[in-house]
Amino acid sequence: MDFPRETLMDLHKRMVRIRLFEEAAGRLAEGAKLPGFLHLYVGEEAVASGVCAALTDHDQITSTHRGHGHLVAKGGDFRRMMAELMGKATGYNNGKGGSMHICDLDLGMLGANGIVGAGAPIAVGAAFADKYRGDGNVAVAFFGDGATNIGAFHEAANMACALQLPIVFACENNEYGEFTPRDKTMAITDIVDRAQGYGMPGVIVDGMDVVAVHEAAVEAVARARAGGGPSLIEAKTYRFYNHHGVQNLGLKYRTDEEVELWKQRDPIFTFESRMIDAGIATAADFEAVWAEWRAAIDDAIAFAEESPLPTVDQITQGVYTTRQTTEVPA
Amino acid sequence: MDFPRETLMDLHKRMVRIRLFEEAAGRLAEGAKLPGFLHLYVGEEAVASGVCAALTDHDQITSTHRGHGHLVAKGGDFRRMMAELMGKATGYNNGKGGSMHICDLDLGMLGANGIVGAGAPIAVGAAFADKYRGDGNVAVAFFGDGATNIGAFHEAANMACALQLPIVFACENNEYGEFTPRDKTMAITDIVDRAQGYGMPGVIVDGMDVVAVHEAAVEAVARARAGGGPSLIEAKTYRFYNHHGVQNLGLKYRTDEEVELWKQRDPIFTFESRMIDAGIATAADFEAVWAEWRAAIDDAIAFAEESPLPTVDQITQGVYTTRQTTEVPA
Amino acid sequence: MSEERSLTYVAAFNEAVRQAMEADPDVFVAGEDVGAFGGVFGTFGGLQKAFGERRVVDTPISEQAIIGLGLGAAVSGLRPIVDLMFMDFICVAMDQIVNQAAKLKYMFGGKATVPLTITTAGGAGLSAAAQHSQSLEALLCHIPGLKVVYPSNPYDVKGLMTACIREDNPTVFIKHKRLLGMSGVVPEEPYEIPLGSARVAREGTDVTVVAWGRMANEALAAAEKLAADGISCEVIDPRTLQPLDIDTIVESTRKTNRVVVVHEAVKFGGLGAEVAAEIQEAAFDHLDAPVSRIGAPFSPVPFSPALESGYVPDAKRIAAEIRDLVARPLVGS
Amino acid sequence: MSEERSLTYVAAFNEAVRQAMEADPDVFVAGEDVGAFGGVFGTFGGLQKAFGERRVVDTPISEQAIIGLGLGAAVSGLRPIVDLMFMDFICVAMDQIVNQAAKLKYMFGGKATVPLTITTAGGAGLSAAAQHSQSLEALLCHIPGLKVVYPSNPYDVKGLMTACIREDNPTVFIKHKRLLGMSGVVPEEPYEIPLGSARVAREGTDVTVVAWGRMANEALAAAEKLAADGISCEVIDPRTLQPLDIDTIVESTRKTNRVVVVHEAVKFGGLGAEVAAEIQEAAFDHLDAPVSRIGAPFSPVPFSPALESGYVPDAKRIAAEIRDLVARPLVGS
Ligand SMILES: Cc1ncc(C[n+]2csc(CCOP(=O)(O)OP(=O)(O)O)c2C)c(N)n1
Ligand SMILES: Cc1ncc(C[n+]2csc(CCOP(=O)(O)OP(=O)(O)O)c2C)c(N)n1
Ligand SMILES: [Mg+2]
Ligand SMILES: [Mg+2]
Repeated sequence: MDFPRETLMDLHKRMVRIRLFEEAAGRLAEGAKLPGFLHLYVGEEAVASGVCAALTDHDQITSTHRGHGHLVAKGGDFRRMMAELMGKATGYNNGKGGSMHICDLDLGMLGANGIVGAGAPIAVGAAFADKYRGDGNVAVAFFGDGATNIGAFHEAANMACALQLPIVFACENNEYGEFTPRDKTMAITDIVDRAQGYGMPGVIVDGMDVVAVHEAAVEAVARARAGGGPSLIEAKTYRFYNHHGVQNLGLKYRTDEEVELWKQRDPIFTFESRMIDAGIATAADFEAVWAEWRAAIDDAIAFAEESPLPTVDQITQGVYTTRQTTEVPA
Repeated sequence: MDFPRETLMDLHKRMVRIRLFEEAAGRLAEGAKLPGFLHLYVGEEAVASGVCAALTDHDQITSTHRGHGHLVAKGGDFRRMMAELMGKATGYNNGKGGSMHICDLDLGMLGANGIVGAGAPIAVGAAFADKYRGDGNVAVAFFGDGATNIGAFHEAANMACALQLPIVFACENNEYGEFTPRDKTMAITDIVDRAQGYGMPGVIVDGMDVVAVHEAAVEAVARARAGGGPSLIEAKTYRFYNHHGVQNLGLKYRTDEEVELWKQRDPIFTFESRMIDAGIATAADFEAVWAEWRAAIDDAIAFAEESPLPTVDQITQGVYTTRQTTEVPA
Repeated sequence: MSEERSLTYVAAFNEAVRQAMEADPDVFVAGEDVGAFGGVFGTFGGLQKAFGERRVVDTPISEQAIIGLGLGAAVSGLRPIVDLMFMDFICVAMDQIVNQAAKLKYMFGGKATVPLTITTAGGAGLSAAAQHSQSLEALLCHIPGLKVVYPSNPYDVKGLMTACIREDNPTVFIKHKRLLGMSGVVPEEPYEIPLGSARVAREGTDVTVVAWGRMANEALAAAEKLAADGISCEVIDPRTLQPLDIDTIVESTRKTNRVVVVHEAVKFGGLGAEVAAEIQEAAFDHLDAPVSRIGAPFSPVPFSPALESGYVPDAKRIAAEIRDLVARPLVGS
Repeated sequence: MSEERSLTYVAAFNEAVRQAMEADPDVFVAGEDVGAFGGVFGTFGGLQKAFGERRVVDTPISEQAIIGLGLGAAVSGLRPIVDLMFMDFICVAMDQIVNQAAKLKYMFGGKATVPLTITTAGGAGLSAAAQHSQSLEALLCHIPGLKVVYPSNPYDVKGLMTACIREDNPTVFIKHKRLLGMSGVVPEEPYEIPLGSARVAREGTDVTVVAWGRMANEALAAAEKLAADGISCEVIDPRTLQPLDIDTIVESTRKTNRVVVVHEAVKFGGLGAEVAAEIQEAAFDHLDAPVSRIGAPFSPVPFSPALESGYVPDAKRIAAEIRDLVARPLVGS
């Protein structure tokens, strides 16, 4: 824990915000208050938090179907997120995107994505723009272990290395793609083994340890900013709930024991214990954080519930950007 | 040269056949006698020959845009090949495929392919069928260095490893994709560095040395047949002519010196010298081979030139396989 | 009686696959989560248990390689069923579908046989947003070499899926996500519905409604409504979109003289345009009004149910369109 | 005079890109072989020399990542031109085009701007066979969020390419491979042809011919032939296929009462179906004959010139179709 207390408390805050948002979303979904699919980030909070804490608002990220965690970690606004999940006009995407497309361009969050792996090439484009402008910004592509089996990931990783772009590939290896374990879909154990095939450094970190993730991210981001090119971070992590929805135990594809074992490594609670043990913060400090953001969640839910639905006249709006073109010369 | 003389002479024959076919095709193209694109295999003969000599007719291969070499190495018939290149009705594909789709299913040659990398997933399917039937056959996917940057290659390599299929990935690394050198399009030097990211063994061989290629192929094919799964062979090689067509020297994207240097390592002539030096064969033995196949080429060209063109009524034939379906029950 | 047995759409699909696998050892299934989990829509439920991991194969998330696996195995003599979870994902594998599977036989001079079945799930209505809700049949039907089906009910599901598996050409079988739970009578024995044969789902005299997938059912509901008002609709469900049974449609047009084509896909450039263009060509002198088309507006599928419900055509909109069409005065009158 | 200057189709393209790069430092080019080599068709010739490796970027053979590179850079404020060598390769990158680039703005609630230009080369006639000869515009035009152009001559190339680069939405610019060497008058100064404006390429009174890409020129040749026989053709080149300037087409239809739509793509499910369907809807009472369509037969593009020449529509076939159409008796007469 070589980071200043402020940094550590910031990491904690990001994780707590994700957890609270996701648990609330889960409850709302169980109460049939959220339409569509819901892929919760609970259990993986240390990854998005540890990485995004190394970024500024000008550093852009691309995300996955499991994207709320990334947006919250980037500073996403609960109200607009909750409203979007409910399909309200006040949501981040005016109700047009929902959970799988949630975004905030001002925060550099280029959208959750419903297509596995498809965010990675877009992050390459963002990183290209950074290098092109020489603005010192970097891009981060988040993706799962399963996503590394799809062509788009491969092309993005190789192109980023070929063009030496300022980008970090952040893999959330939670050992499953939907309901299928990793060993059915690849013959390797560590995603990081793919890095050398592109010519970039790769590192494995404990994805349940936000400090370890943050350390690795700070290093990779610094390398990218300094013109050192891409790198890959593989965070070993686990989702506590189901692939989508909230059911966790009792589904046949993972044993209850496995889920319980990982839950004992809860990234937030273990972090709090370590901080308390190290005398950096007290239980009361943490409780204050939870309380603050719990209130913010309640506020966001109320805001979202009271918000108007979009109206059908808006269906065909926002497809194209309108601009006046000049006329043909005579 | 641990192989029996018969094997060595067979390797030689395959290379000579490719060389003669390709040189003839090149001359015809220069004389505007061949329609369409032409990607010659000259310079790379050792790769297709060394690999295909390790296969039976029941082992299937997929190929690339540079596919004549693979078909000849698999035993392709000059007459039907030449007729196809001329767009004649007697060609392998009845004039419907041409150079970029030339194939012989009876020889296990599942087609040249106009889409870079697209043959690899098809080879995975062929290997799947082999494993499914337990027939002991294997599949080989040929592809270039440039093709390893495309998603289809990646997905194929990973899936083959995940399913432990009997397949060999044979990379012809000729250092260029069209007119762009490898170092502009990837940050690694050796394609073989990608193998471990899929969990398969990989080996680099001198692609100008047919014996080295054959040795590696025999080993990889044996492993696949024995249920040991996929492997990757990277053959370092070079095309003597242009990406398409025949012009070789004087194009700006490669120096004349580079081309000349590689030509001194001609896979056929260096092999002949070594054989003669080792007392395994004489110059006369080799000349007989050249003469035999030179005659066969002349015959094939005559056959192709005399062959009829397909007729327009055939345009819409061969799109679908026709079969009588049974009726709906009353 | 076995004919009276009722099955859901998804169970009818499952039974077709199961019976085909029992009958033919060369039939196998591959795709994401199709094995132990039985497919995210339950379509392949129980098959791995029945037939083992050799014949029901979980794959990596690699849509290009999934199609390639099927194509390579098909051309090698097996009869693969490969699954792309959502229809939107055909775009991820488009090269293998359009440039490889569809064209391989033809490029090879007609010398190959490609008995490949690609299954997927299309359609909106689950608030699944722009990348999980599309009906992209128009993209596939334009490609020579493919056959495409989009069934509207359990009976057709079983008969068409059986036909697809037995078919010697690449077929794309599109389930509609919102019909998975629909029940209907499904015979127990295997049966085929020939690809390319439309079904006259309801006979009528005033107007012909051509509709497929879930829209066929919406069209039937609209027809029911309109019957009360004395408007008699003939509803035709083509079932197979490629090849398209245009003869049945034209024959009906000659009788009713007015046609509405309905699909869930975006109207512009949708397959409805082809249907309309062919009708006006083949039955020009029989039309009392232009062929009318109903489809989604020109936008991606929106997420919010408040928007999506206005985006997807329904019985109400179909009925209103038919009323307008029937009310259209003849030229000169 | 500068207006009298003649350029080839490919040089007009090159000049549009060059001038846009001079005017706007945010414009860059990326694609396979576009840099040192200048593109396999010479379309980007000399640009890397003029603007450096930073702005003219050779990429790996990675079509998905090429589109992603453009999309990510566009949404980050640059104005990318990314090249897919052959139009057939859009299938390799279809997800990035259809599910990402086309939909990103909408999915984000309209809050993004995506000034992305995708360039590619379509069309048959070079014996390049089934995977290097397609015209797949119908696949793109069906997708809300994209704009699509397919110019038939050097003047339109420069004006449309300039418009595409300046456009704030994803556009697909399709060059026709067989027109690259075509010469025509091209003004030196930069100019835009507004996307969505058709060109009446020839005025006439007896029949309207709607044709794009190389077929527009074949249609003009057919019109020339027919003029000698006293048949007066109005030829309309829509130039932009999405958005489609249907008003100009309908207006012409109201005048001529007969229409032939011609494209090089496969007829079934081609964009011609949409044009025909819209015409019969908007001008039903003005049509003296069904809207007729000419397109490729239902097969992949064959390799042999002996087959390909019968596959691709040409002036002769267009003229024959027009003759038939004009000869068609009116109903009841
Ligand atoms: C191209 C594509 N294929 C399949 C899916 C369906 N799908 C959604 S999430 C998912 C699993 C992704 O696994 P991973 O990348 O490990 O991410 P995780 O869900 O574990 O966070 C799959 C298969 C999809 N959305 N897109
Ligand atoms: C998907 C796709 N992208 C681009 C091309 C154009 N193209 C044809 S061959 C080639 C180069 C291939 O390089 P490599 O794989 O190294 O094979 P080589 O030609 O060197 O044998 C390219 C880019 C193509 N045919 N398909
Ligand atoms: Mg995972
Ligand atoms: Mg190469």
